[in-house]
Amino acid sequence: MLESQPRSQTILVVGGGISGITTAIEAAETGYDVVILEKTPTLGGRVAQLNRYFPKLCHPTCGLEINFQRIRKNPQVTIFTMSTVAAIQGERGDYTVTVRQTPRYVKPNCTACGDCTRAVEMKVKNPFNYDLADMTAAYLPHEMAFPMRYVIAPQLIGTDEAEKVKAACQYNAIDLEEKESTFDLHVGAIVWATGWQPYDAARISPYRYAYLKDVITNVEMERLAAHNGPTHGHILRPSNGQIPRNVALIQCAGSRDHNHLPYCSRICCLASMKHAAYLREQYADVRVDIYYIDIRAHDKLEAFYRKIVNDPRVRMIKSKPAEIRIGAEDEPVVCGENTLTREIYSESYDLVVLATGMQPSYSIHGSLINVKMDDYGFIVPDDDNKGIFSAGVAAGPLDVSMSVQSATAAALKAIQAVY
Amino acid sequence: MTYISPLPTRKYDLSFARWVHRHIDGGDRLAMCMQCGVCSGSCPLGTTMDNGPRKTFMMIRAGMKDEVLQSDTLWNCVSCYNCVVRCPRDVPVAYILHELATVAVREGYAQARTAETNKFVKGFTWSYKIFGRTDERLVSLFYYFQDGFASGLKKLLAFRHIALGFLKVGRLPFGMPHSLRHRRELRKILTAATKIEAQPAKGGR
Amino acid sequence: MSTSNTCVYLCSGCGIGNAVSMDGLKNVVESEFKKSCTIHDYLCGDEGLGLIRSDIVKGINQMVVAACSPRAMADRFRFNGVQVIRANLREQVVWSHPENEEDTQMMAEDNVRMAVTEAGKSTAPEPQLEGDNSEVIMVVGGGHSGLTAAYEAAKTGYDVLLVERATHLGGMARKWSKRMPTDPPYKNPQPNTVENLIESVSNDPRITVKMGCTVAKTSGMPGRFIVDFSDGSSQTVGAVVVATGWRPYDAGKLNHLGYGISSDVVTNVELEEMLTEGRIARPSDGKIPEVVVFVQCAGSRDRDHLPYCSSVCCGVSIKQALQLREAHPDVMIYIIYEELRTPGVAEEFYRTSQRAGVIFLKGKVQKIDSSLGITVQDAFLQQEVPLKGVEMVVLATGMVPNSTNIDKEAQFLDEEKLKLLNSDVNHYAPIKVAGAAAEPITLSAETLPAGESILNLQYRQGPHLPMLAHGFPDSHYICFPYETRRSGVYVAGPVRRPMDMGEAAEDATGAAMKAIQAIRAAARGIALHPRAGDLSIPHINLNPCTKCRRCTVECPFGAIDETEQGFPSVNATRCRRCGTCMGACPVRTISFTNYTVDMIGSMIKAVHIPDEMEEKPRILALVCENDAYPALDMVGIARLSFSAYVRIIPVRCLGSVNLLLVSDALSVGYDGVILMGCKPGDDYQCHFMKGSGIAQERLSKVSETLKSMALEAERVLMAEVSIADSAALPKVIQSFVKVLESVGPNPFKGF
Amino acid sequence: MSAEKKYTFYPGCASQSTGKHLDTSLRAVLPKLGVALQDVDDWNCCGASIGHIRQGHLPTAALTARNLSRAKDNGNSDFVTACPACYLNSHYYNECIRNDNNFKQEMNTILKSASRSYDGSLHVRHICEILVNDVGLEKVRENVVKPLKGLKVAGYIGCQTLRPFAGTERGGQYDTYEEPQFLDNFIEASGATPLKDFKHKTSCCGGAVSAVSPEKTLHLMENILKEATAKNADCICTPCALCQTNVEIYQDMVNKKFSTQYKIPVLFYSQLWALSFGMDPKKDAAMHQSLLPVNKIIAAAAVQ
Repeated sequence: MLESQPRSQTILVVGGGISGITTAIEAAETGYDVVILEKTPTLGGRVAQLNRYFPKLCHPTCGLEINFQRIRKNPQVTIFTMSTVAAIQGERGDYTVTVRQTPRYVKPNCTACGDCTRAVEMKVKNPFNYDLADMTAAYLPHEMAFPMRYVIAPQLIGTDEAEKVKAACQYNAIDLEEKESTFDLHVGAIVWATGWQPYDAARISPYRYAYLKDVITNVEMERLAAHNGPTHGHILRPSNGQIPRNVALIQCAGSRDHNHLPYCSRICCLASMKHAAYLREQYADVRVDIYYIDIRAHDKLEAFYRKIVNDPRVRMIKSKPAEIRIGAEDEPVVCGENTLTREIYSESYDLVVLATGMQPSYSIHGSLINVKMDDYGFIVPDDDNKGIFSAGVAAGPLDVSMSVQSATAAALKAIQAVY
Repeated sequence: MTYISPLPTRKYDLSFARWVHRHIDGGDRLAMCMQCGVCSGSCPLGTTMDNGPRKTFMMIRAGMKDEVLQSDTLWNCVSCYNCVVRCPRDVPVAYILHELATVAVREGYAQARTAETNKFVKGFTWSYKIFGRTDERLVSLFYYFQDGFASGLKKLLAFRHIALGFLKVGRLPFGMPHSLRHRRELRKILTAATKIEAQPAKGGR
Repeated sequence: MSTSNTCVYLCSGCGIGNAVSMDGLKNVVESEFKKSCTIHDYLCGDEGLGLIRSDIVKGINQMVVAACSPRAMADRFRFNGVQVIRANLREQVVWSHPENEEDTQMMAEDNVRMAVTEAGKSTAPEPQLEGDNSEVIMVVGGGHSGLTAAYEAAKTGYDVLLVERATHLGGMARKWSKRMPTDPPYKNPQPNTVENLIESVSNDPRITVKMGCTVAKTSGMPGRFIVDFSDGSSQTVGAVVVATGWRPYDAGKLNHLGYGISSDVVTNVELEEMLTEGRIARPSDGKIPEVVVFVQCAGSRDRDHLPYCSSVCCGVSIKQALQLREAHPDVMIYIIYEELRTPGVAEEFYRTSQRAGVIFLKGKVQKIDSSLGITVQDAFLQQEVPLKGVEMVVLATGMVPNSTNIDKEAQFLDEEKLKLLNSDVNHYAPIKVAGAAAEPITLSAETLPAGESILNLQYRQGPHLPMLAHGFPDSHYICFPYETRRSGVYVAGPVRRPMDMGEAAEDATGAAMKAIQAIRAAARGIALHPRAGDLSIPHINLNPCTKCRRCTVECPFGAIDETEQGFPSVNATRCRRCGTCMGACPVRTISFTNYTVDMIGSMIKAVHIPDEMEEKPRILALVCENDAYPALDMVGIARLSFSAYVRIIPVRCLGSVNLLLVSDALSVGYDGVILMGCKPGDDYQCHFMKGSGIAQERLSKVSETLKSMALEAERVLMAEVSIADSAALPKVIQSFVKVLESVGPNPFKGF
Repeated sequence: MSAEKKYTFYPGCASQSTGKHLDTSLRAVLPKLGVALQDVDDWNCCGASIGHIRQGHLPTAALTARNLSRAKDNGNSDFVTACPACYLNSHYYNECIRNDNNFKQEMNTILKSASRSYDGSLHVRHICEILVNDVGLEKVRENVVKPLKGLKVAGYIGCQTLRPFAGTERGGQYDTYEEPQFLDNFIEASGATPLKDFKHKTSCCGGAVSAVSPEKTLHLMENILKEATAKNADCICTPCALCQTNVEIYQDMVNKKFSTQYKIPVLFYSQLWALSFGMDPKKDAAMHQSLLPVNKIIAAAAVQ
């Protein structure tokens, strides 16, 4: 509690992924005004891009839908998409936050009818699918997008097609003149829920992610397995669209490695177990090899691990692969030493999935905003700035459940700063 | 030499591991090994080696001094440095193997005495000690004949066309070995270095 | 109940007007329902909304908006004091069916009919506030988690009652000399700050501490739980945090690891006590041990003991090893592990211990004898290695949740309650893996853990918090880890799942947050997650009630108790408004003001059923509004198509579907009924936990009803539909249409 | 043309014998690229990579320390070498001296015995890194008068030119360890065509083990030769004197062991450059020092 009344009782949540949504809705349902800033055009963050969660193998969109329903019903939540924090001034209970909003070129009166999409030819990379497929330059980020509004890609602006798209909208919802804008918010507490980025697999040069089409990352695997992904849920080899017959899942791709991320990203072991389950569900005769250093299946997740390991088509190989070579047919060849048998192996695969780790988004994008971070870029409590908190993976490498715990706790901390 | 590594009396006796930790350049980082296998898996001669670096490191922890110093792993390192750049725990793998080889030589382990690499190295060292530079002709001759004349001749015959080729194109020059002008300076420095090296505590990486 | 003044708005935008005849729809409203009706081509635009607002000023208090899905434009079609009913013409009709076809038009008209009918049967609920609410949070357990929950709740301005069984605070945490690092750079053990926490809590005027005291029984509901204590006192509290913590696994069962065989084999907890005392000595002769071996997973990850991973033991052993090294720099330490688990930033802690010279061996300890002879199968050296000269062995024993009070004997439970409670306890974590082999590990069937219930809830469904595998009263949700089946009661810390002090503190803070939220919701009469904010409450008309007790047994949240006369009695703030009780009631006497069996039945009947000659079958789809309904929306958003013979009614949960509705539908001529709901069973995905499972169970009995009507069993189908099934849904529906075609038209048509 | 930049140059022992042609061709082309080499006066052997087995760590380091100390006398900031092994050793010990005060003191105690000293202020760099970071290939292309059109070249880098320092800050971060591009760019600058996706670009030739126990490493060399031949390379090009020698001299033994017919010349990029610069094939490019026929390569330059 403050010595004096806080000047603003509003809580700002930066980031609209599962953690940010949770902090926001838990605080709002307790009676506080909350503002969510989201960098992309839609809420949902990384989990919206996941096919399923371990260990229940349920769909993240299921929980998101409930959260979106809660937000829809709750007038105390305000959302700004395509918005980031440009500056923060003030102190606990009394912050002025400058928000930078990049143009969506689509006004709030968009009905999501989709006429603009049908009027445009230009294709752009689709970040929701990690660029695995293209999309039109006027697009709905995905079918669960919230808010349900279209977006015009900046590449379209200034082209002839842009006018065509504008004309196609019968509701006059397209504003090609929209410019980047800034505005100020007055808030009493700030929760950073900026989440994570997958570690750039191309930087793990021995694994030749940039050279081998059939070497993909775990987040790309999620898109391949998702019904609304580039392959409509079929896990296929990117090189030729064929069904993979043998697949390697490589743990600690970039994590626990002083050349890359020194910490353990916690989620990758179980995520790979989940990928083994995806594969086995789709292809009865697929062979899955999991290369690992230590399998970290804590608490009752151990049971999920046991189930996967007991599958005779899944092989556990205790080895951090040294290298992925380019095979004779341009297929990935995983090379290394099996540390339990001392066998030096060199195995060709149809598909290799790198279990890349989580890197805090905040550290990557950097900023002029002063928050306290540890050496890895995770945001930690700052004794000098007591109205600023962090939640979810912005605070440390956590799984979804732990992120939600962390986000719920952050909601209380934020309330303490403003009540 | 005034210092010799201790021989552990039982399994997982740390005396040898600790010695390596203190006396080997980079040995302090050996403790960081988490047995992931990247080093052995990266090794061009990984299939040729008996133990490979990873297992060697575990054996050091297990106090298996004799097995480590007799291992052919120390002599099959091609110095490609793949292990060094890839090690997730920043263990200077190749450097440690080189140092262990030095220990094996110094302590008279059989493998070290017979390893071909070591014989070559002997010649190499001999050359730069005498002349300050490596003269590949002399190194080769030294190498070929150190096990005696007969075996030397045999080896020389095997490599003779190579040597002849070099001579022909001028890549093995005739004449006296190149030598330093300030050989005394070099000798003083080497003597001082050897003296400090022999003291138990030393710096380095 | 005020009378409704209803207006119907038809939106022709987003392609609706191009695909169906708006005049036809208007005609339905005006001629069949005699309601005023307005068509607009952009209803959610400023002009359209202005039109609606001017009507509101004129006095309408209820409206039907036939336009897009209720999931869209919710913020725009929200008007204070006006009940809004939505008819989905966009996603589920025109975007998913061919334009200007008769079947599409019929579907749109029926959707309007159903919505207007719904409006006629529904009134907006008003908050029902009864009794005096307490804003006190009761925290059970005065260990690190409980202290944190109490401290954080008090810091937010709430009064706390902290109940601790022992005569001192601090719990297990008090035994801890230091804790694992939670602050950067995460390298070294951190001071244990539990004493500070005890002091803060003891001095906090908002916190009342009861020590040497347990909960004797708890009745009531969120906002007004009435708690009786073992000391004879009683208090009303608003919400409860259970933070009863853990106890070490009984090392007496680990004889094979030498415990009880040699006194120099100790547990990690016993070593911790030595570290706290600052005197490390082996028990047999008091000597400072020179060689110490830690054995990981002592009793954890072991089918004969604890099948789960206790999560913290690797970190604890590392911490203890570092402390031993600090105290005695020459001590040799070996940690024998199978998988080293230092997740997240704890990896740095692992590196610290390596740097300090702790030796890690991967292998399995088979046996430890009385002279501390240990043989390890070293996995990396591929040989069996005898460890000699070991002077002390530390067993890293795992965590057992204090989900009951084992000091007291379990109270007697009747068989029905036992069955209800045991049905929650899965013998293994509820996970099915596609393609994986059958689980070869057989475990004895789990039952409730021994000991008395912590809260001794005076609930119809028994005294315990529902538990998942291994006695953890955890949540089954990934997205909503605090949501359990006992509203207003939140479990925090290691009783929930094995966790370290850092995570437990965060968990306790989160639980305090939820407890505060529950208190506020109770005061406003609104529902908690997932129907947060809902004001509707089940009303039970006791006149027709047959005391069959189905509602009291089936309620997933144990919200309905029984009066002494055996009548059901709803505890309003326990209720999550899923309607499972409504679905259970054989005499349809349970209803909400805006959701009743009669309302759905009337909607079913509002649909025009073409006669047999038209060869247009009608299929009733009762779909879960949380998952299947959005999936159907996404069929439209993706511009896929499904059969136009289907008439869709969203339901709060399949658990709320009364089987009488199915026979009603068939008796008015629907050819088939499809129920779309979430995955039931062990790894359920139902937001009301048991709703879809109960629906499945009820449906297993529907064939008898069909038989009595001389109808084929194939006419009713329950489809498991997840929110991600939009691509598969059209096929599911189509194959059902095929089945019905082969069965032939319903003979009840036209009756 | 901009002013020349002066670099202190450490030739290394191989420059006097088996790697003479690298030294000759570099000394021919570098002045044209604005690189002026000033040799370390009275340099000694660096101890090379495995040289310390007999002597141990400090004496080996001391060898480099003496070279560095003498190099300092030249007054330039950079100590440059073209030999990967020399680079590895010299760079490594120079960094040790720079970063570890104790070690620096120890080295200076040793150097003092011969009234020398070294403060760690030099930057030990590989000539390839200089060419990438300081010179740039534009400079090379400017000098090409006889592009080696039609010549297919397998760019073979080997190990120590890159590892373990090319990716480090002090190593100049001039390329990646697994898919380096610089040598292909060097080859392309001469007008020749580098093999696309030469997979054995950074494979090991067996290094010093090949020099003494080729029977252990012939398969490594066969891998390289096989791919280069299969892809119709006219020659293999390398920056490393040891790689050059190994892959060149053991072709007979490889052929015997694997029943193959390899006869592919192994050259240095600097030789290709000298040819493409229109310089003398013998005096400047030292083509005559190849043990395998190079007529076709010389002819490629003569086409213009």
